[in-house]
Amino acid sequence: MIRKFFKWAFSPMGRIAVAIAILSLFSLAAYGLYQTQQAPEQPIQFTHKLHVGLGIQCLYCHPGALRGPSPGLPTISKCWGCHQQIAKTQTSALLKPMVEAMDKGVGFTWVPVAQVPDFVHFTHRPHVAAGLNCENCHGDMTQVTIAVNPQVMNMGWCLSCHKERAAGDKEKLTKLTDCGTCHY
Amino acid sequence: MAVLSKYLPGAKKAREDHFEKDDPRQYLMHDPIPRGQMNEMVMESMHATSWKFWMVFGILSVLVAVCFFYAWGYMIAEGLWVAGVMRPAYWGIFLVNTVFWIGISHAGTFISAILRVFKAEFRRPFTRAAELMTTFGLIQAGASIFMHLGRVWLSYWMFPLPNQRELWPNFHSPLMWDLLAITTYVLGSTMYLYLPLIPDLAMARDRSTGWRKTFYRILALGFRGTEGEWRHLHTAMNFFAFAIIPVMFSVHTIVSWDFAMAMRPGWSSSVFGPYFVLGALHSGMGAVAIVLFIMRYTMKHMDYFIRKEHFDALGKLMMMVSFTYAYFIFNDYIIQWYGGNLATDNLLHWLEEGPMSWMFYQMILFNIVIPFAVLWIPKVRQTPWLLAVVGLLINIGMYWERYIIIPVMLTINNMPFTWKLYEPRIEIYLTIGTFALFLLFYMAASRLIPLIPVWEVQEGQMAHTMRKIGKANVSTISDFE
Amino acid sequence: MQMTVDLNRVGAKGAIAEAAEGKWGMSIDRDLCTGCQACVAACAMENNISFVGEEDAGYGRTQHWIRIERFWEGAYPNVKIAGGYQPMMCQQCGHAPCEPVCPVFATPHSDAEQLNLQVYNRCIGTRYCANNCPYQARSFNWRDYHTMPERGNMVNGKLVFPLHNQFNPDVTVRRRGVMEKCTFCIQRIHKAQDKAKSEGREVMDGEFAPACAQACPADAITFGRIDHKDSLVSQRSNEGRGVKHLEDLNTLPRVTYLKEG
Amino acid sequence: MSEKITRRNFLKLTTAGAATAAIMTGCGPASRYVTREPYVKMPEYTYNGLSTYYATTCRECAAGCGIIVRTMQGRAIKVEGNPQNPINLGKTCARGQATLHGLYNPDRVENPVRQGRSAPQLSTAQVSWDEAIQTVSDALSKTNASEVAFLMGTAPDHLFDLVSDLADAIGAPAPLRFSALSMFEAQATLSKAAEDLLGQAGLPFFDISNADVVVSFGANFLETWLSPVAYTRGYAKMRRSRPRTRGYMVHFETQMSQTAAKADEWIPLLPGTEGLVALALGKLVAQLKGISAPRAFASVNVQQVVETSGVSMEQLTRVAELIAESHAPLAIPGGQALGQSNGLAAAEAILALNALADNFGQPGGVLLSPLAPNSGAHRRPANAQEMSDLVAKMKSGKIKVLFIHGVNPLFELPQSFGFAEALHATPTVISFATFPDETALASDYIFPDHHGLESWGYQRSQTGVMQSVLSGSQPVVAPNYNTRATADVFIEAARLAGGKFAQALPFADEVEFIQSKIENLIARTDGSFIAPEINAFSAYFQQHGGWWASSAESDSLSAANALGKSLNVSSVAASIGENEFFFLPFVSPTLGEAGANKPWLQELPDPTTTVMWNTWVAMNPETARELGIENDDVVRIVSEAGSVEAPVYKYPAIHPNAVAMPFGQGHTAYGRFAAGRGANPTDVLAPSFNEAGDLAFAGMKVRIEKTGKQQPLSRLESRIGVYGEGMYEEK
Repeated sequence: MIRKFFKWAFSPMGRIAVAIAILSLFSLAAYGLYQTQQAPEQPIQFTHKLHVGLGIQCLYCHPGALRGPSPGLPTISKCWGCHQQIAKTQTSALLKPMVEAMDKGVGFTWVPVAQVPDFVHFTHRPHVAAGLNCENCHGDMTQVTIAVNPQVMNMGWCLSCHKERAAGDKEKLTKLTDCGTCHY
Repeated sequence: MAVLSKYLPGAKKAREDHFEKDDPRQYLMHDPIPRGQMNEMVMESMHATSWKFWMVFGILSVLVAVCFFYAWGYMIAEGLWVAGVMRPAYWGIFLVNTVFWIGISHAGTFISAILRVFKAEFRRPFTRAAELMTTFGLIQAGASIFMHLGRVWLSYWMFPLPNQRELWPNFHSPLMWDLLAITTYVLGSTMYLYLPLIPDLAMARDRSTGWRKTFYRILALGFRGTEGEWRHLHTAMNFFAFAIIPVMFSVHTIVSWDFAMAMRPGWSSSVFGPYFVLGALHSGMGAVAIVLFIMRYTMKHMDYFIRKEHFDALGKLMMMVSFTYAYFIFNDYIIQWYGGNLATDNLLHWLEEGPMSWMFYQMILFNIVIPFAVLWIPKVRQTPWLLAVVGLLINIGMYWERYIIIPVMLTINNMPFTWKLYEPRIEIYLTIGTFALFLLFYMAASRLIPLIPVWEVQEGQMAHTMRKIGKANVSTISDFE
Repeated sequence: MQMTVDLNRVGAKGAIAEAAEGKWGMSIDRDLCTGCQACVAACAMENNISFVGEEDAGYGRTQHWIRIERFWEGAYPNVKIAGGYQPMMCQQCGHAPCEPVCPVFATPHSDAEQLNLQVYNRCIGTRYCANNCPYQARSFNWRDYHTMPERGNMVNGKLVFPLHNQFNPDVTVRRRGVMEKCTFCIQRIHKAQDKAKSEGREVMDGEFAPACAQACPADAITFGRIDHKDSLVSQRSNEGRGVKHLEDLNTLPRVTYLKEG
Repeated sequence: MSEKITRRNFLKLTTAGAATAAIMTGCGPASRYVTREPYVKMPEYTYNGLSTYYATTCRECAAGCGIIVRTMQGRAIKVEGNPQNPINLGKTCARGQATLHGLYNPDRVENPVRQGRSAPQLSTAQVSWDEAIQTVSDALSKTNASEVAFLMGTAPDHLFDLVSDLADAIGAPAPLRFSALSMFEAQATLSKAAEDLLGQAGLPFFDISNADVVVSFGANFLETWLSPVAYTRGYAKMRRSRPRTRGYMVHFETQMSQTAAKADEWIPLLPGTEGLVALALGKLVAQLKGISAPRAFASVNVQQVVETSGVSMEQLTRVAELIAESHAPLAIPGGQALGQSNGLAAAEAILALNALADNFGQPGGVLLSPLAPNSGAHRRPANAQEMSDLVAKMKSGKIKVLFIHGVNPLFELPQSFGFAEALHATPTVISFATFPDETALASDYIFPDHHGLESWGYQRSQTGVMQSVLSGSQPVVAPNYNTRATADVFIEAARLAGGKFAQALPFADEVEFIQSKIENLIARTDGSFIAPEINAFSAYFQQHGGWWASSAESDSLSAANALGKSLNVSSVAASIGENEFFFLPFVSPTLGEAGANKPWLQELPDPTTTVMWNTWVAMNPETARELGIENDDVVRIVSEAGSVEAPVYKYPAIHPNAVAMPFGQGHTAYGRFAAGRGANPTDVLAPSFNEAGDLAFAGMKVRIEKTGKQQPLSRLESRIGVYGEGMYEEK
């Protein structure tokens, strides 16, 4: 039985079949990987490009970055502050969820794209205070509609920047490469 | 070609009393049979399976499936709470099993490498059996280590793999040394099992058909038995025999450092290295005795290969190891007692009169007193079942020894408020599972590869001759190397 | 060119003892400790420590990061608690036995804060550190106690855990199979330092305290910088009653116990 | 929009925020499918990722400690002491810390239900709040006012004031405040003794912090007694705050409690002889001081006291010497000394000892607790006698409607009082319980109140501090469930009933009622803050967590009254028969009376025995050996009133003729963490009272029977290592 199978597998047809099987396995895996990298569906197709292009500062909508750990998502009433003056808001199908939320007082959920795991205690404030700009980590928001994560935010990525910025300052390097700075 | 000459075991007595009656054919080396016939015997021993074999095989398979795989899977899914480990005995039977199996594994290397290096001729028929114990024992030891991890799925972090985190494993940790030593030992001993197996696999290949032929053909690596191949094989075996000896000693020394390097009463002892090595040999020898007994009485034709003389020689070896072990155990405890550390004193009291003291006394009884008392007697040494019983007792004693060192000694520490006694829970099943898996491997191996190194026996039989020197009948060996 | 050698780094993560006296430290006055368990409860609430239930608690699987020990002395009627209650937690050793034995660096020494860290996500659960801790101050997550089904309610076919609402987001919720221990409330240390830095100053003595010290009704626990001679904790530690536990093991503990009387 | 309205809106909005608690699982790397829901409208004082702190009052016992609760995105995360509140000055006890496990307890009454007395299950027959208010309104208005009874918890809080006002206005009997804690502390006895000797009823303040020698007669002030956090602080100051002076502490108690363990000397004595010992001490002190014994102490026979109490003459003399030589000695009467048939006399004897030491009104002595604002007529918690009267009235059908809030009499009252039958005889029982406790499950309706951290309110301090304190409460989180403040329910119901009911409570809601009550404080200039008008005042009141006088008050007291009275303490420590023991129930220091449903309190080891999650019978090892009882053997304790079973803990520090048992476990309901766990020692208590009407609970005679069963107690301590020499006896 096994011998027969091997015989078949080494025949020309068999070779093609094996090749197809291997290829389809790989492409399935690749598709799976690709799927995990797709941006999740968001309630509103928010265009960062447009808003940043209008000259709105990042910190206007995400002010928490200046104060504490989390930059925060803007409250819907903040969106409303501007949008109520825009006629299109009431008619646009894309903005319907916001209008509804404002009417009913019930919010909707976003899927965050730039995330660290729960065992990493990332705080925005010191990073902003150290003179980092938003685009250093989050990419150029004038180029994207829905925010995408421009890089894999893993430990090596954090560390490379920490080391670079602390180069030459031993005390700073100790602090910035200490496990307890992020993990506790 | 040097000619070595030595008395046969027991020959002196025979010479004096029953000079003529002592038939040299009772010794395997002087009882040669034609090579073809011997090969057939070995092949037959592999082929012959009775319903008893399959019944035992089936029971063991079920045990392995339930007690090993299911129980382990359950523990991974549920967390370690299903085991009995707790504060302060954070390590339990899993580590006991690890140390125990590593100890068992030492016998193989010792018998095949050290005895080979020292040219102890009685080793010839059972080197293979002992080496198999090394490899299979190490598998159980490794599995037990992984069982005890809280998050076994992340155990690859212990290997020095490059990663984006820029983190390496901690080479200061005795566990890291352990991992490296055991890995080295597994690789080394597997190679060392495999090399002497090649001629026998080639023999088997030439004498089988069907899937077995394919199996042996692949494993025999095209060995044909030419002069050059034999020379290379001997070189390689010699090389490994010498290389594996320090590895063997270092492995158990390093395993002992898991304990000796720790800051705990009872553990922090500098004699632990050699003490553990000797302990390993002690249990290993006992295990070999049991395996030989089982082989002789369950497998076909084995009564030809495994004879009284082998049990006798093994018994002597066990006795010697037992002497040395007694010295080390005395040394270890006397020094700890003499140290006068308060926590250690508490620990010794605990061993002496705590609820687990029965285990301590049994350990002394099985490991020292019984071997001392009975192995002097040639009748005991030469009766296979008696020696197997002694081997079994030694193994129980050695298991107790590891149990005392790990969970029982962990009970007592510097913080008396936390002293608590460990009770094994799922560990019992997993222990049964590892034993069953070991036996299952062994049973499978006994039907797949020749348990007798045929070529070694044949080589020995060719080298041995009886010569008459003066009035004495003397066995002589020609050394081919 | 002169080579400078950082002894802490060369010395196998503490094989050569730290010369410095450490940074954060604690003093515990056994004369004042009333054994009331407020620190234990506060610690549990601050650090998301799980409770384990009756059976596991009795079997030695409590997750308390701080426990209050008491030993009997004498026999009735002259029986007493020897030396008073003794809160025991991680002593944040300068030369910690737990650190070198971890094969994966899950419990490294913080060079910045001079604390023993426990990196939960790195831990693979060998439990060697706990065996080697002479203070028995570490506890292991034997199972996912937080998500045991009997602690939740079925709401519309889904298991919800009301108790999870209480979790402190500053502290990782540990899953099963990892070791944990007292951190000296490192999240509070970071918070205070971050605040001080944003205000351009140093952290002041007494500006913050770990949960245990904050709760202690008798003020038996004092926390602060032991490398600052004028801090309250330094003063209390050096007033003459101070004892460090198992100092003969050269662990350089950072917690000073003040004797009774 | 006034202050309170915005705050309420905010609380509603925060519910949405609570849903964002998504990173709570701790299971490996956070999944990318974590979602975040932003606020529709950001509540004031809230920033993303930053905590908001709210000052409020701890409701776990009646001490009224101020707490600050850390909240984040609408969830309460941590309780911290309010450093400004003079009662606890930033400290908390374990029960205060665990209050969050009450707030987020998985077993709460989530909706108003028609319970229909269907214990032990919580009914699922949900009713709407409108129906609930209608029910309350009908119960109030369609019943003869004298047949309505209100039963409440011990805390002297705004709800008590509201219900009192309502009861006064409609002519119903005044609401009763009761809890097991007040019963075990024999508060009525202490109050009566204070009235007799100090001239003011209520709980006196014992200034431990300035005392040199503290002689405590069973007062477990480090555990649960009156105001434990305040007294623990006093203890710490007594020990360590003064240079070169370390206060000395002597504790007379039959068993070594946690407080006794911290004393320099623990002197065991037979229960019921505390008063005698106090008198003997007084006589000896007078002798040592070289003055003639005042009338109070004249009649005692010291030798006889030595014989009955079991305290040796040497010990008595030494303690007397300590008192005589001290500048500021202080004697404290505790619950175990007063909960005796001679309890009132004992309390007076102990207070008289203070009078002899001339420490009345002095630092380090006995002072009058300043009356908290709005104290009005002082109403102490009901004593057991009054509870017994209530039960009798209920049984005879004189009570038609019973409102229960904040107390669980089925559990807290001894079974022998017959509250279960009394409930049965009462046609309508309405419970306002937050948790499904025994009494709530046996009532007709449960209209759940908010948890303390979800409610408004204030609470008067009773003792523990020399300032007049009114601790304020405010919701720190929005209510988790469909609950409603009981005060609001009463206000609405009264409005619905109209007439005198509506006139009694002419308020829009609870907050307006509270404001009306604190309005008079605006005029006071000696307070912790000053505000021109009520809105600003209540804002400050919430911000600071209450109002308190900025400086301590103390009245001068005369000792003459105390010393001139002739005291005669009858001896109750009669001989006990074969296999008879004195039974000593005490309140569990970690659980208190209502902590059993908070899992982390259950997991806290008892300070003396380190037992967790269970009840034990503390027994002297010597006694246990004689009876052939081992650790963990379940014994049955039998008295004439009933029996209870619990495992034995061989406790080395208890009188051989006594057994002790903690109160706090033994629930049959009260949620999954409490139900079916441990045993309730009140089951063996018989209804016998002392002169002040308090239950004579201590030292009741019981028999011990072996059951042959075993139940291992979960202990934190090692069973091997903590007993010194005998370390291998245990297994």
